Amino acid sequence: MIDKTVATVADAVAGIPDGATVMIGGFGRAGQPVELIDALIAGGAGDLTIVSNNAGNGDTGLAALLAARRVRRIICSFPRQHDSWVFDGLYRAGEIELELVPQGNLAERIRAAGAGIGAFFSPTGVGTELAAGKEERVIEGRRYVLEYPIRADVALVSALRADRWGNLVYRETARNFGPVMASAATTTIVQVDEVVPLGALDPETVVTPGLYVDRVVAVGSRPWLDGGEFVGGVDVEGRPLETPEAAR
Amino acid sequence: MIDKTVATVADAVAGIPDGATVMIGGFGRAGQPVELIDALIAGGAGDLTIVSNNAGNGDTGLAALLAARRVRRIICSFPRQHDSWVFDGLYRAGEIELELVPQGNLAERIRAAGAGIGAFFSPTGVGTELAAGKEERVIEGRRYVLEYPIRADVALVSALRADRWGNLVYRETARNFGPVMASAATTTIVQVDEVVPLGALDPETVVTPGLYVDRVVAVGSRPWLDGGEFVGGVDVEGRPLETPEAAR
Amino acid sequence: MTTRIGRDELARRIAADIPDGSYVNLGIGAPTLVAEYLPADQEIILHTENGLLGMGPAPAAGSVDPDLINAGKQAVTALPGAAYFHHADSFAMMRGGHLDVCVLGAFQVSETGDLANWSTGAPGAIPAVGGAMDLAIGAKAVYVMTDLLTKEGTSKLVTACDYPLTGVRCVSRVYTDHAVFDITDDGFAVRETFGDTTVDELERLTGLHLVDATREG
Amino acid sequence: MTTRIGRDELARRIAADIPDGSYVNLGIGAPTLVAEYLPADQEIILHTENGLLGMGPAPAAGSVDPDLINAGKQAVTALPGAAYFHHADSFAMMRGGHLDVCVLGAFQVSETGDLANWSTGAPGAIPAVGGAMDLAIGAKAVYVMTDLLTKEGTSKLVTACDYPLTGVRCVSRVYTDHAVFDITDDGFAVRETFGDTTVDELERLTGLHLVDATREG
Repeated sequence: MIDKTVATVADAVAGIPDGATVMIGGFGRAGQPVELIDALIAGGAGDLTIVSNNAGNGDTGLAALLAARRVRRIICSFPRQHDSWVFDGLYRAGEIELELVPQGNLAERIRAAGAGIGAFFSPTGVGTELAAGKEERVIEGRRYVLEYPIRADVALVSALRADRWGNLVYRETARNFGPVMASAATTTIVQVDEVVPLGALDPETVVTPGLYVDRVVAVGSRPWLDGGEFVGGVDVEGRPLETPEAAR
Repeated sequence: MIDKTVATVADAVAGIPDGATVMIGGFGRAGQPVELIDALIAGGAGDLTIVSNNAGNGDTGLAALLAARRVRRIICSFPRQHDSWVFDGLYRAGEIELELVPQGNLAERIRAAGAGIGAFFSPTGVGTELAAGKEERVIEGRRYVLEYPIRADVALVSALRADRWGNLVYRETARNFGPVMASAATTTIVQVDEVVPLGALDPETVVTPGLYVDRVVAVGSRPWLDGGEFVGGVDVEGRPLETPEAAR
Repeated sequence: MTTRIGRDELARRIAADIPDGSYVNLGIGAPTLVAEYLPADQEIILHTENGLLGMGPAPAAGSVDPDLINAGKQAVTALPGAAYFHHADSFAMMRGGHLDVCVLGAFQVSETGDLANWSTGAPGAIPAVGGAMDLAIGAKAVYVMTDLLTKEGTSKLVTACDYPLTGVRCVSRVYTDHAVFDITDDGFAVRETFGDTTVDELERLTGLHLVDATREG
Repeated sequence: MTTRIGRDELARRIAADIPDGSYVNLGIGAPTLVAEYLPADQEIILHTENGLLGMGPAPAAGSVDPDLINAGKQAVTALPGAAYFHHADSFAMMRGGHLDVCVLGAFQVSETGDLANWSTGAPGAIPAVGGAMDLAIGAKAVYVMTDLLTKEGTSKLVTACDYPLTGVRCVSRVYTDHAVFDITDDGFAVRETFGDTTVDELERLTGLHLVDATREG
């Protein structure tokens, strides 16, 4: 019998060592596995290399991990945002290394790792400083640069629902990097709003098949959902809207 | 207003010229766009290059296209089957060219065409005669061969349902090559059992987004389905089971 | 110099050039405005690279859904006919040339169609590229929406870009507040001028030799 | 020589070596038999490369679904917990090393783990490779299920394959009707013999130097 569910987020992230390469899903806050990141912070692992599209927002989630000085290096496409002050400060102080990767090459390099592709020729970034030093080749008259897979020891992913085999479905644009990261890590750890019985997920609609998933932990509904149904009442960062009463 | 639906299979395949490269979806009979192939035969185009996993079964569908001497060359992984007598005869007579490609490289090369990848290093086929003459490279201690995209003028795909934007959902293992072929052809032509209203397909479960699709034609339910529900009563080739009455 | 047309008018002008049924990605910032001027009687399908085709307008307050955002991380909606997909599939869609039009901002555009829009190259600046390089090479037509001149009055249309490149030979057309320019084998061709702007004046402002294509097509 | 154990017994022997919770692909032909001997109290998830994880047994007559087939194009079922995916995703799963075990047939296996199972190389034969080369390199452990000897009595275990290769250095273990062999740096190691077969006899039958590992583990 296969049961990939674990009871707590602490169990979910147990054993992540210092120096690990950790992929963290999400595009900004959407799909960011905040509860798993909090558990990773509590777990104490440091000297991490993080692979994630952004470098943290505000003071929570990935930003909190950076603020706790657990990250030596980050591979991402878009660190600088209006609310990336934690990363900005560390970067300016020379206390974090950055490898900047165009977003599509980031996604495709992660996919390549999961798909057993040794390297691929991408047209993205050709002739730019982000392709400096990379092998270039003209194929059928178009310029390409050779890009290598990005793999990780651990992937932390947020999805909507899972079953005990680890099959996953996501919600809207929170899907983003989850499926490719789940395929590219030695150990894939997933937080979901809800674990459903085996057979409850339609096999036509499973996005990440369970073979990519090692551990699943249920963390409860996002504040804007109730039983998977959208109820709103939050801003784009997921904070409750002020009610007229509260605003007074 | 976007309406990719056309009234007849003849409209759907209109304009496919002699000499075209045509991808044909399906794995054996599952997902093979038989009605579109029949229309292609009726349309008269010849000297075709076909890209398909197999080289036809029995005397219908792709086998009928071959029997009609419309195919100059076929790129596939598994031509020889128990019921591939049409291909077998043409091949033995030297009347059809064959490019044999390992199945996973076939799928990935088609994906690469759709995904704008110039070429990729695959570990499949390394050291075999199917990699003869191909560029080889060792990456992190593993041997790979360089594989190039396979693109087509036309893809013929069978799916379960579409909307007028061309969004597609498939059924079970009939999905197979449909999604990648839809992405790799200049013109993608899809037969579906049923066209449903825009908005009737759950955006979480669309497998092929409409931007990959040019024309959609409804051809009615497969014999083993009724309104999309499985009713059975056929053999694996889709032929009605003999009833006790009929068998007498 | 006065600006010839405002940003909204420019967005409307670009919207008018996008054919019904097109698949379009609008870059972060000013290009997002184009969405507001797409004709209501047409279906132009918007792609956002974080995994959605069929993006709709911003939701009403109270209906903001943090799981449903655009590439600028703003709340959006999904139209009937929408589809979600993961990031590798989304960028495959762009890189594979399946989008008809992409509209991007720019720091500079060169007369060979090079685009610089992701980094000023200023020392100490924190670099961030996002999807810019993928967008630059990932549509059949890449339109740039920009002021012709910087705040300091220098031309954003240049012989060769000084700023770090986003993409090489990727821009099809530049929509500015003064005029519309096509990138041709002979460099910038003025396709249309706004107000009483003349090609001579544009040559003076940009310091470039410009092809006069205003009488064509 | 009499065959030491029958095909069903061999399938049962292989099934016993597959740990609970494994993801497994069973090749076309004899390896398919292994499914029938997987313990009912375990969950071993079967992959079929035409786009299904969680494949179940054949359906009852009358319930055959032509859309739901295995790689051998036989009707199958899908278990609760199954997932469908397209061919590129399915082969990414294999090529990426996510399957624990793959069981394949063979014409020949070399002492360095090369596999030949797709073509006899006979002139005039119609070649067909299917997923064989992807399967050969696409699992953490590649098990071969085969008779030790051909019908003509020659060994299928060889120093170097004469037949066209399917994959290089890819086989982990060979299950034959006489014995189980591991591929090691020192060549074939006899891990287990069936009946009264001895390593000496296996050396005579194969003409190979064999490591005796029957006392290990």
